[in-house]
Amino acid sequence: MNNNIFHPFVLPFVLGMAFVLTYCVVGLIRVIWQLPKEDRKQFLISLVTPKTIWANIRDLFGDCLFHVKIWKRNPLLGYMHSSIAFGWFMIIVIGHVMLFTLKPLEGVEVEGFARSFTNFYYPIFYKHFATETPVFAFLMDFFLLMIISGILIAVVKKIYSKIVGVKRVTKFGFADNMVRFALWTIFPFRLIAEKSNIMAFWWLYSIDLMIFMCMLPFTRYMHIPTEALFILLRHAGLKAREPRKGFALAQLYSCPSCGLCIDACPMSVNDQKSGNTSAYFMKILRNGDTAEAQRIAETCLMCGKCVLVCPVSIESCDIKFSQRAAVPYEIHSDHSYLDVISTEAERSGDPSGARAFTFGEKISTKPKTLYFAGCMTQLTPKIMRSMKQIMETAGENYDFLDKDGGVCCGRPMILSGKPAEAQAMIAKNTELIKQSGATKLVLSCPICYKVFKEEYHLEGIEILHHTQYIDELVKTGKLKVGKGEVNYVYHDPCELGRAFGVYDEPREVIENVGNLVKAKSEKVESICCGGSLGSFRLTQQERDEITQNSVDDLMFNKPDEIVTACPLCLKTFSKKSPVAVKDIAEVVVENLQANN
Amino acid sequence: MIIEGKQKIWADYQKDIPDDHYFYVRSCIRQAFWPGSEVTFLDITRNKLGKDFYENPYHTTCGGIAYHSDTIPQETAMTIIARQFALMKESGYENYVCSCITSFGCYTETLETWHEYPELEAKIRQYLWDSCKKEFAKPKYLAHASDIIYKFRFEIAKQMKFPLVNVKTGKPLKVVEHIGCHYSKMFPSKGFGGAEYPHVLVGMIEAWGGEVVDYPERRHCCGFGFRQYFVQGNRGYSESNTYKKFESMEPYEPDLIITNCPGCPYFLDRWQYVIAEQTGKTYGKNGYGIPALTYEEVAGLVMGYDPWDLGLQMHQVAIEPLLEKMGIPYDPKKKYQGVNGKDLGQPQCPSCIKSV
Amino acid sequence: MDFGFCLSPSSHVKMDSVDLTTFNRLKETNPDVNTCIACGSCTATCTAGNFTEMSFRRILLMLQRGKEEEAKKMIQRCMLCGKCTLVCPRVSTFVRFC
Amino acid sequence: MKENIIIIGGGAAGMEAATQLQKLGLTPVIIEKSNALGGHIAQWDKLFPAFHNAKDVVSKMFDNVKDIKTYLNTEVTDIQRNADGFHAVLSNGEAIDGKAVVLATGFDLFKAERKQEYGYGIYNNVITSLELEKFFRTRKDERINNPKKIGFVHCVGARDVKVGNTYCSKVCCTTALKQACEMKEVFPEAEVYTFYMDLRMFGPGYEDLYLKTQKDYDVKCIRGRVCEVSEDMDGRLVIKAEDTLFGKPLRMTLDLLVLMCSMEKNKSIDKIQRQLGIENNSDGFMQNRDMYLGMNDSKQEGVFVAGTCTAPKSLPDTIGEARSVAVEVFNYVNNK
Repeated sequence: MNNNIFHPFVLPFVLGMAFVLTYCVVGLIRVIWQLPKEDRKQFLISLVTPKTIWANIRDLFGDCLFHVKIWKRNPLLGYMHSSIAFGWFMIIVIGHVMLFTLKPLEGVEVEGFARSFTNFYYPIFYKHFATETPVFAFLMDFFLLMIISGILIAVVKKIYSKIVGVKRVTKFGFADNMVRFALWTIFPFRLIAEKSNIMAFWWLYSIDLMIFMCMLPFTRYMHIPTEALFILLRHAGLKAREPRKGFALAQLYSCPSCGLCIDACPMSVNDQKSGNTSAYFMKILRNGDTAEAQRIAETCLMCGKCVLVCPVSIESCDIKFSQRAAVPYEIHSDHSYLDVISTEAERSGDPSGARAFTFGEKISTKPKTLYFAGCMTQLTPKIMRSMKQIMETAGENYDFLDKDGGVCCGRPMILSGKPAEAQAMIAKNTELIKQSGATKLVLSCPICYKVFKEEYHLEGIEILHHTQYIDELVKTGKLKVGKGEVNYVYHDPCELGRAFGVYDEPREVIENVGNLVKAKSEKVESICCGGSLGSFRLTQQERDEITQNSVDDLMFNKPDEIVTACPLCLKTFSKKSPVAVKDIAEVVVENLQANN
Repeated sequence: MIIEGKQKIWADYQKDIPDDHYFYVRSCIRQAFWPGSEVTFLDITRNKLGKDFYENPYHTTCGGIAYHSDTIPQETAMTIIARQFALMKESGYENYVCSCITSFGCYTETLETWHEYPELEAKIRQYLWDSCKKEFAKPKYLAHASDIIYKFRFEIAKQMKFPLVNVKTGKPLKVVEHIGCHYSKMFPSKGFGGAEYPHVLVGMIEAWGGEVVDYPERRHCCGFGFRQYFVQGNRGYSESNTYKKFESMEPYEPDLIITNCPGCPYFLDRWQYVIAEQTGKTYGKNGYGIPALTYEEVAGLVMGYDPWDLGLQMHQVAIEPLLEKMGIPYDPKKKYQGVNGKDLGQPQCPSCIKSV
Repeated sequence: MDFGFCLSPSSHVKMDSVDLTTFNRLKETNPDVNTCIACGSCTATCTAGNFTEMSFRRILLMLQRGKEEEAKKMIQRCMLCGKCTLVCPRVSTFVRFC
Repeated sequence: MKENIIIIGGGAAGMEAATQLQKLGLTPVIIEKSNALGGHIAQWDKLFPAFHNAKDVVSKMFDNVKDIKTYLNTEVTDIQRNADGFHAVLSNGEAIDGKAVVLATGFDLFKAERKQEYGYGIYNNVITSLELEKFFRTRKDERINNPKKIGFVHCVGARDVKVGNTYCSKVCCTTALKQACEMKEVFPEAEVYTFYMDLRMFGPGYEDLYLKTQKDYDVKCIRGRVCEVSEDMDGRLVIKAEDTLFGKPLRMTLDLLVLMCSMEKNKSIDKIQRQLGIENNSDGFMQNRDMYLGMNDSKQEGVFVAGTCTAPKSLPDTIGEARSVAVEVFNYVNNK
């Protein structure tokens, strides 16, 4: 068509492309530079480890191009994303392939630097410069139309978001809207330009590309290039340490502000509070408003649902932890008083009045199973009593670690962003547990369970949540339960379900003692009870709204009773529930068979 | 401040003071620390006001210090008091005037106790007879020496040469009045003006041209407290009470403290030195303290007595700034000369509070 | 000069000069701290209180009575277990100090 | 023709309102859901502050209403407003018309098991104030077995956002002291403790009761709220509280713990209340027209409220309101 290999309309595009490439390279160096030394090393090693290479490739394609996670959530939404991302990718790839197959360029010899410069923009505007073969023409048009179909869905979504199963969407500022508009118009302009070859549309197309690329770093669309880096860093097994540096920075820029977490967040039950959700947190922190980011970080319940629904797998809770830790405390914990606590054996003859924990008081031999009720369970004596009965009925050789009050597990301290200050408690509990000689540790509080699993070094000691323990007792026949007629609904505690995927054991236990009915949202999707220790800022009223929403969700199939496996959930639900709320241990005790 | 409210209280708490013929007993502490005070009192009342004051040379302590330090039982203290009353009877007087507030408290307490428990009075009568072969009569009137000055404050004002006025500014001096706790806190009806707003010193200050400073810790004890002071290790407690009073009066910038108790002028005076040594802080202007005087010394000053004849050199806090404010002439050279020009010796110069 | 004794610090709560900065800051993030009715539930249930002197009720009072240093000393002992928040009849939210 | 006045609830308020309305020449009809008149007060043994027999008061009330038409074991299932007043359908199939409706539906006692940390229904020796009252009447309760140490917990389900009740239940303080004295009479050897946040002795003679509690009965009042109860090896109760006046956490072993349960709105009337358009106030009780001059009046014409359906009240308060509502109804019917 046109044998010239240059036309001024390519300049805006070239400019934009040069800018965005420079920005990305600088950003990449910055992120890697900011990584702590050991993290950087770990990252570089991961790039050459076959296992991670494979995972990287899988996710780069699966997440960045095909958006598999979004497909799973809502196929239409998945199509919308992957049509644009994959379509665009294919157009670029095919464009380049074409560039090589068509060589030499008709009538023009371009070599060396000029050649590579030409390469840069040629496939983007190829129809202006060259004619193609029918196969390529079909492919290029096919993918272009694919992109435009995706954009059409996006436009409809903008007007009516429920079509893709999204209730609430993130609200954007001027820059984001402008780039979105640019993105929406790039491909229609290209289509018109290609089909009509009107110069004005080539210009519009190129300028649109320039706007898109120049403004990209300042908008949520920066997630497109950043996500690739984030996937590599994530597969290297890194964790966010500082809220706006290194890995966290990569995550901040990888957040597409898609808003999937807005609907997921329990706080969104009140529309006015949806500003507290991760999508906004990431945006606000990215923009550098640390005070507001701190406020949100302290408001968050840390239920972890936003992390699991995130299509990009951003660990927003980790970033919130690092934000919490970033604000220096004036006060440093002093738990040295824990030193006075010892086991009886050590303390005999000690007149200092130190507190002693006694093991094996009830039974002559050392306990095999140690039960740690935890602080919260101290306030729900029903759970302790039920556990005692279960262990006695099953004939277990057990004892309580904290019958008369114990040492906090340390999880709340970690939740508040002070992991180092939890160490004294962790050390004391570790010491007491090891001294007991037990081989199995049973916890009825998921808050404790999480920290015991993640932070404690209890080699040779099996750590079980009581749902798992009871399930085991029932399955091994140590505990005989009867099936009643009651319809139960099970609430997944955040730190048991989402944190460790313990979804099946409690359900199996309940199915053994009664009928399990489904909640509206289950497992990953279950809604935090609102009582979480994670939040420092929610008012009673805000918590009540969350609790009510969660209860309503559980009551969806009109169960007779709500069963949970966390003392905090139990207490929180009791306030709002129209039906009885019970711990799983309590329900099991109610259905114990007489012939145990 | 609603002055009418105070006036109503003052009107409610009045007592009868006889016009003449008094039996006078001295104060152990005052004659040791402020010897000029009692001399001045007797001089004013006898020679300037023409009253009959009799002193019996055989009178002793009232036993108050030992009593309040828990070293003698109440019966012993009462027997000592009964002996004083017996001396009064023997001397032919029935109006008993004591110089000491502690004594005043003890006498009042004893008389009130006897009133409530006549059998105790009979028992003491027996004790006195057994020990001294004396018989006592209860005084018809009991007064503190400050009550006498209060009664005759306007007569004194008539003879006044140097009113409580700053001669440089013409403004009244700001005067803190401090009443001994045992004057009326135990028996409010026995003191002029009662316990909350005693009028005894306020009346003098106002009659002599001064302005009373009513500061928040006005009611607080000077900190003497007998037991607290006598044990060295406990003196910090005593000092802290005085400190609290000074911290409270400081913003009012008082020119003078006037007291009617033996211990109070002593502690309000000496603790200023100790506080200055310990904290570096002084409460008067330019590194001076606030003079804490007895009411007799103040009466003597306004009537034109020579400051050194009044014994004002016995005060730790330098008196000179006050004398200059009031326009009272004095000879600095004579400060440390006693009666008949005898050299008293000079105090070692304190490091923080000015003594001259 | 050593007198063998010294001024004893005043035991009074000096409400006129109490510095409420810390308490007010706490109040900003957690208005509930004003609603204490001194029932003592927090002290009684306290996990740390099992082993050492610890009273959330008194910490709030100390901060309002100018005893900030004492308060901070006591706060250090907190394990943040949250039981106090659960038993409190007035407030709902976990307090993050300073 | 005499005018029917529908009174829902046959407790103290309902009976007294009916008595007064009858005297004023109207025809009250009492509809009571349980099998007897008397409401909560009929379950009470003695009344504070002077230990009057509740029975004496209640039996006089029964006498007063013996000629008044009363439906027992009956609930109002539906109520509609019509031109002449109200048309109520009863659970026994009958229907009655009335010029006005008086809601005297009273209160529900707070369900003590909701305060889980107190272990009601878990530990043997934790009982409620109502159960203790029953014990005083019958002297039978296997949980009360010659206790040596007895504790009373005030404000159970009151002044507590954790159960959603922020109000003061008004009568529990005085009731606790009354019951504490009575326990001392039954078990003179026992030590009796009450755990309070504030002692609200608001009425005539109540402060005297407090004094008597301390002086004559040696009941010990500890200013601190019990926050945890557990059981020791012997099945005795170990309670935790702070002695706030002393400033130290306190632990004590008790043989019996009595929970002073608060009053809550009677929820069984919710449907009828909705039909009549009566809203709840912020405490969850029925909203009256105004706090001062419209105490017994509701925002809906012809619907009146009396007694503890609007807020926790003592018996004298309730009787006063019942009499007041009678006058309100009388004026309403006559001015229509």
